[in-house]
Amino acid sequence: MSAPFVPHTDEEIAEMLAFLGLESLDDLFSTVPEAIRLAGGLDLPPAASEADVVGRLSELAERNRPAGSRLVCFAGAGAYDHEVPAVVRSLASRSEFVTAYTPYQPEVAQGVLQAIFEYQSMVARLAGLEIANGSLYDGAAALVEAANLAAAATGHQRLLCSAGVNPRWRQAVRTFSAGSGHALEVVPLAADGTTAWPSPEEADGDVGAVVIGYPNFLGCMEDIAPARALADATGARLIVAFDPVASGLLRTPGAMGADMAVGEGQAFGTALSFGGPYLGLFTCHLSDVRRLPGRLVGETVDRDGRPAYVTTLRTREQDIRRERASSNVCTNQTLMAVTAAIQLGWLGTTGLREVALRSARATRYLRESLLSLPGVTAAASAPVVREFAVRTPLPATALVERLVEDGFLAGVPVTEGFEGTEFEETLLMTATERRTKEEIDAFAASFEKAIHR
Amino acid sequence: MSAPFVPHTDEEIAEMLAFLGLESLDDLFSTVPEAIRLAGGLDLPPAASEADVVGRLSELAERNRPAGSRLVCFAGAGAYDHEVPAVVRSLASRSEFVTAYTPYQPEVAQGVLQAIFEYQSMVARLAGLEIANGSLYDGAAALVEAANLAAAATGHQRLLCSAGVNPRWRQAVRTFSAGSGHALEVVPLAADGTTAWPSPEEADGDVGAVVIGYPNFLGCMEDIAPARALADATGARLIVAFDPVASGLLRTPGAMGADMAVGEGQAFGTALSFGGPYLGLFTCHLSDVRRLPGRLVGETVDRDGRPAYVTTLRTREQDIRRERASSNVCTNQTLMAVTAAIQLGWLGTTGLREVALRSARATRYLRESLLSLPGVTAAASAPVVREFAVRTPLPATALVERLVEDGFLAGVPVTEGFEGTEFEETLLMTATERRTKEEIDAFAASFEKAIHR
Amino acid sequence: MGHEHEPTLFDLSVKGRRAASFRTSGLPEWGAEELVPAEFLAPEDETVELPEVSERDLVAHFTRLTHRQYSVDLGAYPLGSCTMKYNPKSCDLAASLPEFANVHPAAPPSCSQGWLELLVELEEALCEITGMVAATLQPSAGAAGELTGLLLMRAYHSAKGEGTSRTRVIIPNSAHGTNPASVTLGGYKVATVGTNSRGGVDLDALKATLGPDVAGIMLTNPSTLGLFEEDIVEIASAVHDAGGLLYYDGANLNPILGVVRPGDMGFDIVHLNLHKTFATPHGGGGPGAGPVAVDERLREFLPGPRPARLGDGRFGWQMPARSIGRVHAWHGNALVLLRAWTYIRLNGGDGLRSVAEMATLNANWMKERLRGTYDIPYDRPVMHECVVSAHGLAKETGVRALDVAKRLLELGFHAPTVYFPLIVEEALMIEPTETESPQTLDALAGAFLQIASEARAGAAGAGAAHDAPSTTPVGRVDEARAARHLIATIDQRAS
Amino acid sequence: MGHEHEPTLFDLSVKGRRAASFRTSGLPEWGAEELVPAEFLAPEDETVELPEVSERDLVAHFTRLTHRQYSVDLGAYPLGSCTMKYNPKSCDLAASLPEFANVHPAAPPSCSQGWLELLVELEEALCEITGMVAATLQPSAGAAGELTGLLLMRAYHSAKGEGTSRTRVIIPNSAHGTNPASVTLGGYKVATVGTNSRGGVDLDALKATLGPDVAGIMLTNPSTLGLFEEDIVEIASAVHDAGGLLYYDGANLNPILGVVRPGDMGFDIVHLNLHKTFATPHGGGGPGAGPVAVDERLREFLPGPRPARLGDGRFGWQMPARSIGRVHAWHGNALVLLRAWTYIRLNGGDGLRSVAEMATLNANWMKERLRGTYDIPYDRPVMHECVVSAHGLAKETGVRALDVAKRLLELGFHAPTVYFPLIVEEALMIEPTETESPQTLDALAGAFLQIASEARAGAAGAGAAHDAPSTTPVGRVDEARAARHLIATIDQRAS
Ligand SMILES: Cc1ncc(COP(=O)(O)O)c(C=O)c1O
Ligand SMILES: Cc1ncc(COP(=O)(O)O)c(C=O)c1O
Repeated sequence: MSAPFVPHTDEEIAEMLAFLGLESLDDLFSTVPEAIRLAGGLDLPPAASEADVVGRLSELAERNRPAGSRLVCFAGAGAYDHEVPAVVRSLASRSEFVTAYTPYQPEVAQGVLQAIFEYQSMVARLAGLEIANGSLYDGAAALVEAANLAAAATGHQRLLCSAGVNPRWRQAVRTFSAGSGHALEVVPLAADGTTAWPSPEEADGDVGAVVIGYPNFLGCMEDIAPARALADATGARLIVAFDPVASGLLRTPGAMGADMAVGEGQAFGTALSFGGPYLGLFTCHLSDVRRLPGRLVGETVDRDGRPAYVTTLRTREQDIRRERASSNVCTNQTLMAVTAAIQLGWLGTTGLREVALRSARATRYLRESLLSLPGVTAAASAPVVREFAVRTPLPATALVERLVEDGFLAGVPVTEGFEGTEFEETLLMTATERRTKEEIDAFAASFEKAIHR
Repeated sequence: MSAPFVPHTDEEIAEMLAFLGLESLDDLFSTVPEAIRLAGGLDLPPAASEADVVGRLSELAERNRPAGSRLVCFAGAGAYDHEVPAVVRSLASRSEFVTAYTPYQPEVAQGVLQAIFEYQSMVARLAGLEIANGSLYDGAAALVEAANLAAAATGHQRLLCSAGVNPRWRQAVRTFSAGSGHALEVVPLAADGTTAWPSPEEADGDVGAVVIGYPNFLGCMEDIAPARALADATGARLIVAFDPVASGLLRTPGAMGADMAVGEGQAFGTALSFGGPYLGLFTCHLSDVRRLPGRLVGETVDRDGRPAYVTTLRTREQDIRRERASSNVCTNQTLMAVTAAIQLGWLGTTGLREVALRSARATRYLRESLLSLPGVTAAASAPVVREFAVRTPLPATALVERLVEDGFLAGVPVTEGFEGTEFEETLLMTATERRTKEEIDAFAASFEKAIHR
Repeated sequence: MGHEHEPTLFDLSVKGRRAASFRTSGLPEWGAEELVPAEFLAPEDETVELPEVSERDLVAHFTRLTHRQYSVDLGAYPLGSCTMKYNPKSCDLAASLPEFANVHPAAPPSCSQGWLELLVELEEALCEITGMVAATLQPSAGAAGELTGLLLMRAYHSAKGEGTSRTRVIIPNSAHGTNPASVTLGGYKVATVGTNSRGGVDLDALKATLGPDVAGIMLTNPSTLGLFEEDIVEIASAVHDAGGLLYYDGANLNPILGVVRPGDMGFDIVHLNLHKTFATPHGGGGPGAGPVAVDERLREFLPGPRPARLGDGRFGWQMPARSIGRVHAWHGNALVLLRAWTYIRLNGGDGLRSVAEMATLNANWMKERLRGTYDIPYDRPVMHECVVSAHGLAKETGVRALDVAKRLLELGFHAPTVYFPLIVEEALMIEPTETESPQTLDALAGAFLQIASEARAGAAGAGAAHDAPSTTPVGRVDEARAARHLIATIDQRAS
Repeated sequence: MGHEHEPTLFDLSVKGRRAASFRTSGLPEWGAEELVPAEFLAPEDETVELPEVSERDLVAHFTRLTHRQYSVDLGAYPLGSCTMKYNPKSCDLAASLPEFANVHPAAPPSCSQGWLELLVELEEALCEITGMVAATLQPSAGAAGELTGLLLMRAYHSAKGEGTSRTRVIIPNSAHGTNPASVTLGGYKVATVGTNSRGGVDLDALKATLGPDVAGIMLTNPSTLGLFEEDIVEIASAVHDAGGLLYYDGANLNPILGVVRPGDMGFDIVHLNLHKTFATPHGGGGPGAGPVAVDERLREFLPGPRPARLGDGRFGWQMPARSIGRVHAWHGNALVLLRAWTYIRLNGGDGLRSVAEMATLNANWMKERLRGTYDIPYDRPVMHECVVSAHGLAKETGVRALDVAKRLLELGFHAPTVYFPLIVEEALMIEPTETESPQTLDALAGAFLQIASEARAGAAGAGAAHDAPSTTPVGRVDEARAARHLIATIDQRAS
């Protein structure tokens, strides 16, 4: 049991060493200088059986409170409790999808390649743009890559980013700007919750990208036209950080004028997963395809003329272009992309619309229920569809803790990235198609008690 | 949503009806006499979504108490809480195994056929006999079929069955005897828990089968020699109802002289499952193969000489032999057989031995712990290995209920089939390799409290 | 992808390799000799040798085997009489819930209230669907249900003092093989009745056969020809008049769900194949479940113990007054029953009716598409399946039903059932089921037509069928050799 | 089995068909116009059209796709640099536990104590394995780890006032493509150093390159040639002397687990590919996880918030004093991290050492088996992988590395990595990993040898390689055409 996944028996090891002319396993490491070899082995717990490890995991599991009937979830903020049917889990967990590598040998990777092709096709439609890549790490990474593409394409490093863009994504852009040299300028929100864009004159000069959330982090529906105008005036690309579920109801980013649309695809078949692995959606116009980050699958034929799929425009990528590559991404989130393709296939046109519609209804009902409580007010006045923030008599962080006791995950406190703004410590909430009237009514009752306790 | 698994759209239905020259769907049923057609539809709940049905199942689930860390299982009696590793569950749930039919077309069923061939090979070894079939419904069904084979082969319908054979299986034999005309005579147990076989003279005449449990239902290790001698003297087949897990330690039924060995294979990879689907193991000598009930897979070649598998000796079976078939079995428990093959492959020679050994150790420790409690005595004095019965100050049925409150499934009360015997309301208990010292110690403490409450 | 054949797990075995590991128990490590009396302990040379492989090789082996296996999840499976419909994944989810899957069958009712309630609900739903009053869920498959039903028939007659006088059970010559086999095991003699020109039971012959020695009749309706028995009402009264009971083989229930109920046709005993009609997956040959539902007269004889409502929302076990006894070691194939419960809830009453309609629509459509190319022996509207014949084709071209089947495998479909029912020469029994779309049907029909037209086009086409299948994991398998040189275990291979 | 090709889900779509269903909510059924301001609501002609299929067709489609896909679970996958070892199923089980999988990432720490403890334990284990003091678990893959590491390097130098003066990062010419790409994204210039005749970093060239403008060096050790960098101690002190930091690309950590630690070699920053060394499955191209571990000097710059022990058994989030900020929207690829934690617990310290030993043993054995048939450009004992060359073979027979790869696919194996590292002509980079048995290795080596000997036997053999693969779902794919006529979506196909 010292190495549960190593098949070699002692005799086999002895034979193999003999074949190599070695006396011991240590001899395998003759090229490692003596001085730095690890003496005494790793200070880690000894090997444990599956049963023991699962036992330990169960102990840890008891200290988590997952979303479910005992902790009804009204939290969103980029991670949503949508329906994932058994069929999607069952197909996405097929080991051919799970245990394959990146499809470097297309002849034996048509399964993954075709699934990615289908994913790209669906995501491009969700965004209303011509091209989607084969996935990026998450929504934040997609935004970072979009900013890089915009800067490279325009030659301008200034990024004007609405404060309504997911603050964690904004922070990722900021983090990576330290290397890329982009200058990130966050454009604040007005009291109504929509971006207070500068006029083109105020913007003053060349800009690489204008970035807007659609809907924005606080759930507010923002008119994209001013951002588009600003981009046009400053020579920038317009990047729309969109909610792909909302595409079941809303006009797509592409239809609204986006040059690039990025988003988080977790809602399509991936569990909440404590934040990862998720799925970065990246879409752009065909004209930008040669700067596209990450993998792209194309349809072609095999030698006999049969339809076949293959990763294409490979010369963009790091393994070929190396230091001149526009992106360093190699491993991406293919399994989540395959999962999304399956989930989107499960949904179909009407299912997608229904998820969006049912979520919007539940959110509206939740919002009306809460706003009818004394002391609860809307944090922003702009129209909302999928998510909204409220101001309550006590800070959101404390309120969330209280409601956990009653079996509700009330929402996500607006903190990181909103420090010092009027939205700080408001509570961001959502209700997906999985929420029922009964749950919302019970929650509203608990909510009322909690704020007045 | 009125028919979730029917793909036809309304337009398609209309087209198909038109092609058939029909006006409505009702016309499809023109051959069904009007008088008996169902008016008003089925009185069943309307169609429900997966989410709703799973919701209802969750409610029901809360009213069950499964074996696990909150209900530590010491119950056996033919259904055991053995380790089922993730790898076995994952392979056995591959949809090619799950959603195939009986392998009637061997060219596209090599997966299932080969797995059954491997299963047969392993089970034959476990039994120490040459032939194993491709599975029967459960241990009880296997015993019924063995009795039928014995009667057909010997021409005698008298069955001498030890009272130590699983009483539920005995009852199944009795139930089916009403049709087959077998005369089942149950041979009682002596006070030590082993069978009080009649002498050949007492047995008086021709017998079709002698049936013994190895170990028997109360866990007692019975000497097989007297049963063998009785069979020889009466012209009977000796059927051994064996515990296949014990074959990791014990001499096999074949080695002990069995003509046929039958058993329950649930222990190999199948969950407790509230009693089914389980796995009937059926083994016999090669000389009986032409009377073998159920499917048998054989190795052969395809037209190009490549190794291939196919169901064989088909002329025994009901679809060909019809009223002269010795068994009516058609659908069996293939998926459980495939599961067992995977689990036995996971165990290997040493793993099987370890399961048997570890279970025997845990059982011994459990037994000693309980027998050291005042008021607890062994129900039988014969040696035990895997299971044992105790007599306690209160009836087993009541004791089990009390201990459930403390989080233990204490065992199985000896009731059905032991009415009026000294073993009635003793408690049959076992501890598998999954039980720890800690669990047993805690259980013994609760046990002591429960019997003296 | 590339592998010519897959070695057995034994071939992959290397002594000393292992995959298994166990929980740390903290228990005393007694040796085998301390635990097992010497006379029972296996000496070293009697050790049971199992394959010894790594977890990695175990996975690779069985995963590769799945790539050598066709299944419903891979495509159409129009195997007549088997109802190979799509098996919803929600039902897999249901069967994997630990609160159901990990309940010990002997746990006291306080630990299994959810299970008991579910089983009772299932029984009630099956009774509603069949028009019966009570059901046992114990039988593990259709054949087990048949035998159970015959024992119920016997118990009924015995209770009336006619146990010994009624010795025969009538079955039509189109019946599935399990029917006559079950009749024999039920202690009865088989009396066969023929099929009339319309594919139904020959009513005159039946009446001639009926008498005081007849215990009952077993019928499949729709029959194995896919035809609804037009004279069922007359048949029922004739049998009842003769003091016999009617047994319904429910393997073909799919196309009458919500349309007509066995009870309303006059049947007294009904078995259901949950693994057919109610979509519980077939598992490569099982597990199934074959509940038996009965009318009021037979209720008291049902196997037991039975799950029952005890009032005030509690559930428990009850033994029917004159039960024939148990027919299963425990309570039946519970996880299969759970899947069927789930399937019924997902569909609802209306959904089940749609199932019947679409199954019937698909089968009739298929029959009409094959008309003119294959023979139609009993040319009437069909229910869930159609039986066509390759008789003409074989005479013209030498391409027989078996060749058609094998060539279909090559074209990416599973074959239909062939050479059954026995009363049709060169039978091809096609059951598309309701879950196949018109597009799939069209492709399947296209394949049938292609094979025939290739064969009729000349020797090359016929040869293609004779040589088929070539794109499958193995080519046509030598079945005769398997029976002649029996190798049913690895040890027989070695010897 | 039979299907020539698989249509796309769009091709299978039929308007009006559906699979999805939802929970009954009881909520008011407001219409879209009541919920969405008119200017945002998609008009009908802008509806996003997705494929409309039944659950049955969805299942058949994706199941058939899996039969067109090779994977570790199907067999050996000796793809160099990728460490395609077996992914234990226990880890799948762990990642499927709802108490982990269903936790919202913004849930308060009171709801995620189990998660936090596990993440802290994983961080501690990774530090022990690498010889570092702290780690961030946020990066989603190796490349993300690299860039994070370079930003840490930058933060460190900036804090010392050398942020603008240190502008170059050195990488060897054998490096993986992500390294130079990451260097650029980190705002540095790439300075390439060559490889010496023994396959190591050219130490003299390195020393010549070092200077006050050098921020650090990125090294993979063992290198992409599978060779341990003999001069690592000298390299480390030279770089440190020049004020630079050493970055360890941990993609090749597998063969040094428990043998030697990057920290003890002198590295300051280490990323790990959990999807390589720690067996988290690759998912057809991800998800991965690329934690970055650092020494004391860099700890305060780590991304945050970070999971931390708060004392008395409680856990929470902490932000490092001078954090570079977050590099992931949440906390990293948590379920991947959970799998790695499980893998480490299953193996234990000793087990990980065995992993290293057997990975190394297998690679050396493979190299020796191929000796004489393929060229060995840098002929030294290797670690986890060996790079051989088809240069000689190509010259003699015209069979190139690519042909060898394609022919291997036909023989039932995945191909090795080809044409990488770039410094070896006709490179075949073979990484068997420790989970392949001697029997599998033998078969794999046999296939390599067979291909070469067929090629050398004459034109037919070479032709077989050129024409390969023929037994795969598709034959050799026209990659050039894909790039020339880009069809990356179904809509592009139509247009
Ligand atoms: C008409 C008919 N009756 C009975 C049966 C037997 O059912 P089972 O296989 O479940 O025993 C079948 C199975 O194929 C059948 O088709
Ligand atoms: C040596 C080396 N470094 C870095 C990477 C990049 O890792 P990832 O694909 O996880 O981004 C790889 C991946 O193949 C690699 O082999």
